[in-house]
Amino acid sequence: MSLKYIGQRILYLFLVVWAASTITFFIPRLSSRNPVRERFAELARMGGFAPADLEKIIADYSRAFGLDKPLFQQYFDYLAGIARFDLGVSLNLYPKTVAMLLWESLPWTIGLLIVTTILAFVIGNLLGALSAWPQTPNWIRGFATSFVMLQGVPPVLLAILLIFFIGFKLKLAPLGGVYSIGTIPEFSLSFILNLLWHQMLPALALIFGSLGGWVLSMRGMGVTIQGEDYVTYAEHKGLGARTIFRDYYLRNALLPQVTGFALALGNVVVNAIVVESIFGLPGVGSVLFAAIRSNDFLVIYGIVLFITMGVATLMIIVELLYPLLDPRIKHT
Amino acid sequence: MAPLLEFKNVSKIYNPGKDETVALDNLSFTLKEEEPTILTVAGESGSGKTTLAMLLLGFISATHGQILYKGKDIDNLRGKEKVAFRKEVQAVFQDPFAVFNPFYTVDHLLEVPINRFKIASNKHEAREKMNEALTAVGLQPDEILGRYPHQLSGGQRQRINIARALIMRPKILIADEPVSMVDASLRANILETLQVLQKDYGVSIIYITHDLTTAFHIADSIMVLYRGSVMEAGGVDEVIKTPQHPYTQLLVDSIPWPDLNRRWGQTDLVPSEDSVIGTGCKFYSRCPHAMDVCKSRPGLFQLEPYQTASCYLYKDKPELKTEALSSVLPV
Amino acid sequence: MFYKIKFLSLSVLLIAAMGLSNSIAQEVADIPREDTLHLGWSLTSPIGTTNPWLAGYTHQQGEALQWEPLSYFGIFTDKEIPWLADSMEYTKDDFTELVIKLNPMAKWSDGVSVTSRDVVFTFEGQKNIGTLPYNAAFNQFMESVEAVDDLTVKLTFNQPAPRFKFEVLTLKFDTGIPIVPAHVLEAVEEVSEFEGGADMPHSGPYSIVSWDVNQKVYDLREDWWAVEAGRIDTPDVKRVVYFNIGGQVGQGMDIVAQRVVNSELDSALDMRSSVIDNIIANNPKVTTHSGDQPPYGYLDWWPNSLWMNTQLAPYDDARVRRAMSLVINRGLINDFVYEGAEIATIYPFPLYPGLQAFVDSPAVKALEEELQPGLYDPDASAALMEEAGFTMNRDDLWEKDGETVDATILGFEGIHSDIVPILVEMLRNGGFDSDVSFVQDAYQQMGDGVAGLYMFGHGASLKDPYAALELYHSRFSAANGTSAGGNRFSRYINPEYDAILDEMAPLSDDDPRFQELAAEALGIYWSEQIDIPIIQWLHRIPYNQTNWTNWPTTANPAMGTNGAFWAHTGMLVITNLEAAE
Amino acid sequence: MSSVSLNQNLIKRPGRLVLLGRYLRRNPSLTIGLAIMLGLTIFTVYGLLTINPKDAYPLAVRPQQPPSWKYPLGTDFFGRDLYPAMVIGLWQTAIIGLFAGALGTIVGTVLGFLSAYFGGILDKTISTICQILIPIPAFLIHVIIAGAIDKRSVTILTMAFVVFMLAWMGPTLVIRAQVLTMKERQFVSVAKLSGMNSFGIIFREILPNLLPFIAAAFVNQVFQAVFASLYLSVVGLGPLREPLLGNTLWSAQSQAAFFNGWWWWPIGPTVALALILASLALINMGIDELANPRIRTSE
Repeated sequence: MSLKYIGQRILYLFLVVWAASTITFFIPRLSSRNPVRERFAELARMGGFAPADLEKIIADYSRAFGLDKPLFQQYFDYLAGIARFDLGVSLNLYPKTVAMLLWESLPWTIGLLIVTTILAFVIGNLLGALSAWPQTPNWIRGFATSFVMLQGVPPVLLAILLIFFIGFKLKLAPLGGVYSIGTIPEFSLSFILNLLWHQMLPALALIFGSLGGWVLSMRGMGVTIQGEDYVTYAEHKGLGARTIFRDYYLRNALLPQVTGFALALGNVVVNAIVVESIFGLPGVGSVLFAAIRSNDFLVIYGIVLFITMGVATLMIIVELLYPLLDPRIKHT
Repeated sequence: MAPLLEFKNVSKIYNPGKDETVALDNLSFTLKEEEPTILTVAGESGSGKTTLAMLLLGFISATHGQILYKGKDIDNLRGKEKVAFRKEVQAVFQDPFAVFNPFYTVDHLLEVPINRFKIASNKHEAREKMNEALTAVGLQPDEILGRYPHQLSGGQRQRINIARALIMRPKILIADEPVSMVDASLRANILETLQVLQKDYGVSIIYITHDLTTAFHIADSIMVLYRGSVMEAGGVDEVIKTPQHPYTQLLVDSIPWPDLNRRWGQTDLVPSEDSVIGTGCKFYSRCPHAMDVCKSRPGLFQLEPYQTASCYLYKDKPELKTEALSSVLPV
Repeated sequence: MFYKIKFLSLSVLLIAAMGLSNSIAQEVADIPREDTLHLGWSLTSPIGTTNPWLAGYTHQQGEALQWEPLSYFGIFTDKEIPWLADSMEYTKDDFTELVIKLNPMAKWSDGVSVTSRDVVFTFEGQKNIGTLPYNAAFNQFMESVEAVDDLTVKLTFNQPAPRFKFEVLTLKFDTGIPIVPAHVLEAVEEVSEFEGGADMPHSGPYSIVSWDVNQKVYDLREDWWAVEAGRIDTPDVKRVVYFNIGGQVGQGMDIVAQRVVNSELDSALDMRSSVIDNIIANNPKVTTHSGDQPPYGYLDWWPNSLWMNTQLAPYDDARVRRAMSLVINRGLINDFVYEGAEIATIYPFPLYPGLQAFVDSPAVKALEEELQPGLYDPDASAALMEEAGFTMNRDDLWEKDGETVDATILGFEGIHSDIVPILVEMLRNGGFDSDVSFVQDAYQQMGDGVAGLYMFGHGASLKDPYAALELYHSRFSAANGTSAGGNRFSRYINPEYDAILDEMAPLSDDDPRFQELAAEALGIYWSEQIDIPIIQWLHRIPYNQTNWTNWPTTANPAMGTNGAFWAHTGMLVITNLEAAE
Repeated sequence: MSSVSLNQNLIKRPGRLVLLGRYLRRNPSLTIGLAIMLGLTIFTVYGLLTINPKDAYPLAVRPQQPPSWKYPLGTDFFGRDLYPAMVIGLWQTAIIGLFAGALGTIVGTVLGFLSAYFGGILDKTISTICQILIPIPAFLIHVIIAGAIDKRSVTILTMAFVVFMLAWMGPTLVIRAQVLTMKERQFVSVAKLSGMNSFGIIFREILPNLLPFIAAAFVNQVFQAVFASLYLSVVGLGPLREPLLGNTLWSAQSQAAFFNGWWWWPIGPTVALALILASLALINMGIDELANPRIRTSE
C-alpha cells in the first residue's frame, strides 16, 4: 500500500465532500425561497412571536447569515467554513450550531445504527449465503425469501405497526422515546436497561427493513461464487460441506459485501430519518426530518455533508482494510 | 512486387516512460505471398509472441517501425484495402470457447464474416459455404449448426474456428496456441488441418506457441523470442535439433522427448527479477554462460544458412543485419 | 452470546455518556410520579437557553413557568388577572398615559425584589433592541417611561393607545411581554446573545433541574412570591416534565395519543377530533375542555379563512370571491371533519365573550340576515361566475380567456391536512381548478402574494373586532411583488373601509360609536367577501385525570385561561392542578 | 464421439416457449415475482377500465366506511373510495417507477458503454463522476431537489425525474464494468476479424450479453424509484392531491388511522407497496441467475 495510493484516496474523499457540498449549496438556491423569512414566518404562525416589523428583522438576519452577499462569495465562505468543520448555524434553533445539533443527536443515532446495521449485516448475509447454497434445507430458503418480501414493507410502516400492536395493544414494549418519561438520566444499571429497552422496537423496525437487501445481494454473490473453480475444487478435495461453506464460499462471497457495508450505512440513515421520528428518538434522523420540514437549510446541508463524509470515509477505510481480508488484492 | 507482409524494425513499448515494458524489440521479417509457409513464433509467456499477433492483426499499433501489408502500412489502410486486409489476415485463438459469443448459436461465428465480407450472395449460398468450410475441417455440418457452443466439444469448437478462418480464404492465418486447450487426442487432427490449409489453400501461417514439439511437427521455420527479442531463428530442423543459443538450449532441453535415454530438465531455468540490463543481452541474468561482453546487446550471428543466434558465444560468425532475418527462415 | 451482550451494554453506556455529556443535570431530588406532571411537547430550544430576550426565544417549551407578566388575562371569564402588577390604569381619557403599580411582595428567585426598575428596563429594552418582538409597538406608541417610585411606573404614549395595555403588557395566549430582571441583564453586553443558563434568576414558580434533548424537568420553588402574596395556593405539582415528542413534525399523533391513553403523559399537544374521540373511548379518565363531548376543545383566537390576494386576477373581482364562498358547504365541513360539531364560521374573529356580544348585537344580526355570508348555493355561484365573464369548459371548470381559475390552496400540513383537501374538492365541484399545496414556504408565498388562495388564521382580535378588521386596512396593502407580513395577505384597498377603521382607532371598545363602526366594517367585509371565513380554530387538548384534576373546562373555567399548557398562561393551568385522589 | 452426435441428432430441439416454461420452473423466484407483477398489472388495468377516477378524490363517497361490497377497500376520512384510489395510486406509482427506472437504466447503459468501450478521458470523467456521487445518499439529494422545486408544478413526472437525477450512477458503473470485461473477451476480437465495426460490436456482440445485467439494473432502479417516491411522500414533497400509494399511506398515518380503528385505510397501500417491492426483489433475484452463464449452463 503506497503513500501515493493513500494520497489518492484522500483526494477522492475531498472530491466527494466537495461535490456533496456544491450540490447541497446550489440546488436550494436555484429556487426563490428565503429560509430566513420562512423561519420567522413560521414563528409568527406558531404564535410564539408576532414581530411587527418582520421585514426589518429578516433583513438583519439575512445579513447575519451572509445571505445578502453575492452567491459565489457565499459559496466560498461556505466551503471555507466546511474546511474548518464549521457547518453553520441552525435557523430554526438559533443560536444552536449545526455542529452542536450533530453532537447532541449523533450518539442516539450511532447507538441504534451500529447495533441494527451489524445485526442486519450478520443475519442477512448468513441467510443470503445459505439461500444460495445448494445443500440448504428448503425451510431456510423460504425464511430468507420471506425477509426479501419483508423488504417491501417500508420501515416507516413497520415502525407504526410495531408500536401499535406490540407496544400499545400487547404492552410488551415502550411506545417510543429514549427512556421512560421523567427518569432522570444517570449512570446506573437500571437506567442503561431502560435505554436498551427503549431501543428494541426501533431496532426491530430497522433490522427488518434492511435485512432483505443483504439477503438479496449476498445470495447473488453466493450464486456466482458457487460456479467458481475453487469451490468445485474444494468439493473434489473431499472437504466437508461445513468447511467449504465457511472457508471457501462464505468468505469469498462476503468480501464484496463488506464494501456494501459502508454504502448501506448511508441507506440506513434514510430509514432512520423516518423511524427515529416515529419513535420520537432525538437522533440525527429526527433532526434532519424536522429540518427538511422547516427548510432549515444549513442543518440539511450539514447533515447531508456529514453523512456523506461518514459514508465516504468508511468506504475508504474498508477499501484500505480490504487487502487484509483478501490477500489477492494489493493497493498500488 | 511488395511482399505480402513485412515487419520493419517493429517495437512495441507499453507505458512508455519510467515503468515501460518492451514487449517487442526491433523485429523485422517478411512473408511472401508466393511462398506460403508455416512460421513458428516460440517463447515463454511474456516473450512478446502475443503482442506480435495483436500487432499483425492491427489490434494495436507499433510504437516504432512499420508493419506493411502488401507494401502499405496497416495503420494507414483505408476503404477497400482495409477490408481486404481484414479479410485476408485471420486468426485462430487459443481458447476455443471464449471466441464464441455465448448469446448466439455457433452459426453466428460463421454467418458474420459471410455477411460482412459479402462472401455469399444469398442465404442458400451462405449455407453452402458454411457446409463446405465445416466439411473441410472434418466436421459434419448437420451436427454442428444450430447448436450453442457449450453443447460442443473443445475439438469441435476449435475446428469451427478454423472453418471460420477458412471461409474468408485468408492469405495469412495467425494461430495463437490453437491446440493448447484441446485434448491431446485431437491435437494432431487440428495441426493436420492447419497443414492442409497451408498446402492446399496457400495460406501462410504464423504459428504461435510455447510448445516446441508441435512446432517441430508442422512448421517450416521458427523464431524464438525472449522478452521481445529474437534469440534464435532458422529452420525448425536446425533450431530444434541443434539449438545454439543458451536460451533455446534450455527450452529444448526441457521438452519431454519420448526418448528414455535423453535426460531433460538438466539445467534449471532460474527466473530472476533484476534481469534486464537496459542495454545488454536480455537473457543475461539467467544465462549459464553470461560474460562481461553480454552487458551490451549482441547482434544476430549467422551460424548456418538457416540458423542464426543472438549470442556472443558466436561472435566469430558473420553478423546478420536485423532486417535480413527472413533470409535465414526457410519456406 | 454473552460477549455480545457485554459489547452491547458497553456501547450503550458509552453512547449514553456521549448523549448526556451535553445536558444540564443538577442534584435532583426524588419526586414520586403522583407529584409529577408529564407533558408531551416539542423541545427545540438549545439546551441552557432561558433568557427571554435571546434571539429565537420561545415561551412555549416550559419557559412560561419561569417568566411572569404584569398581568394575565382570563379569556373565558373576560377578566384581567393582576400578577406582578397590582393594577394598570389609563390615567387620561384619551388613553395617552398608563400608571402601573407593582405588588410589593414580588421577588426574583435570587431574593431580589421586583421593582419599577425592572419594568422600566423591560420597556426601554423593547424600544431599543430591534430583535425583540414588541420593538415596533413600543416605537410606535411609547413616548417615555418613568419610575415614579420603587413600585410605581408611569408610561406616556405619543398617541391614543387604548389597546396597548391589553395587547402588549398583558400575557394571554401567545402574546404580550414578560418582565425581565434588570439586575441580571444590565450586566450583559449583548442581551440578544445571552443564553441565561439554568440558574438565571426568574420570578416564576418552577426552576429547571435537568435538561437534555429528550426532556426538560422543572421543579417547584419553595419560595415563590405569589403564594406569599396570596395570588395563589401552594401548587400541588412539584415537578413538571416537558417530554420531547418532536412536536408537529415528530412522533405521530396516534402514538402520542397511545401514550396519553396509558397515562404515560398527562397532557400533550392538541389533536384531531377523531383521535380525542378514541382516546376517551380507550381511557374514560381522559377529558377535554368540553368534557367527553365534541367538539373536545376550546376556541382559539385563530379562525381560518381562505385568504385571497385581492390585487391578483381573478381574485380582484368580488363576484369571483363571492362565488367561491357560495360553493363552500359549511354544514358538510362540520359533518365531515368535526363529527358534527359547529366549527364552520362566517366571522374573521373568535367568538370570545366580548366578540360574541358584538355579533349578537342587532346591527350585526341584521347584516347577517341581509348578506347571508354562510350561504351554500352552487347555482348562485354559477350565475355570479357567468356574470364575471367565465364559461364552463369541457372539464367542468370555469374558464376565461383560456385560463382556468388557479385555486390552488396553500396551507400547512401539520394543521390543515384534514380540512384543506375537503375545501379543494368543494371548489373543484364548483368548477374552480383547485389543488392542495402544503409547501414549506407557504407562508412566504402568502406574504409575497404570488399565488391566489391561502388557508390561514387571523390571530388578531380577542376582545373587540378592531384588530381583525384592521388586517384589511389599505395601510397594509402593499403592492403585488412586495411582501405583506403579519397576516395581511388580502392587499385590499377601499378608502371607504379605511375611513371607518381610522375613526375606530382611538376609541375604546365600550364606546357605542365603536360598535356601530365595527358593524359597518364587517358589512363591507361580507359584501365584498374580502376573504372566505371557513372555520373557528379549536384547541383540542387531552387532559388525563388519572394523576391530575382541575383542568380548565367549560364547566370549570378556573382562572378563565385557555387550557394550553404551552401558552403564556400555561403556568396558571399547571399551578391550579390538583392531585387526583 | 459418433454416438454422442447421434444422440444429439435424435433429440428434437424444444421450442422457445417450452424452454421458457422449463426455465421458469427451475427459477421459482423469477416465476413468483413475475406472477405477482402480472397480478398487479391485471388489477390496475382492469381497475382503470372500470372505475370512475373521480371516486379516488375527496368528497366522492361516504367517509370512514369499512370494506364492504360497495366499497371493496373501504373509504377514507376524506370520502375517497379506496378501491379506485388504489388503482390510480398503483398506476401513478408504476409511472414513477417505470419512468425513473427506464431513464436511469438507459442513461446508465449508454454512459457505461461509452465510458468502457471508448475509454480515455471520457471514461475517466464518467467513472470519476460516478464514484464521487455514489457515496452521497441519493435520498438526501432528492429531498434538497424536491424542496427547491416550486411545489405547484410538482407532478408525477417531476417526481420521477427527481428520483432519476441520482439513479444513473449505479447502472453506469455496473454496465461499465461488464463492458470492460466483455470487450476483452475473445469473441469481440473475432467479431473484429470478421469485419464488424464498433457499432456492430456494441449492439450485436456485447449488448445481447448484457441484457440480464441491464434487466437487473432496471429492476433495481424501479425498486429504488418506488421506494424513493414513498419517502418523498412521507416527508411531504410529492404531489399531495394525487392518491399515490405513498400519499395515501402517509395521510392515513397523519390522520392516526390505526389508532382511530380505520385499519383498512393504510393496509391497502401497504400491501400494494409490499407486493410491488417484493415482486421486484424476487425478479431481481431471478435475473441474477440469468445473468450468470455458469449457473445457466448447469441445469
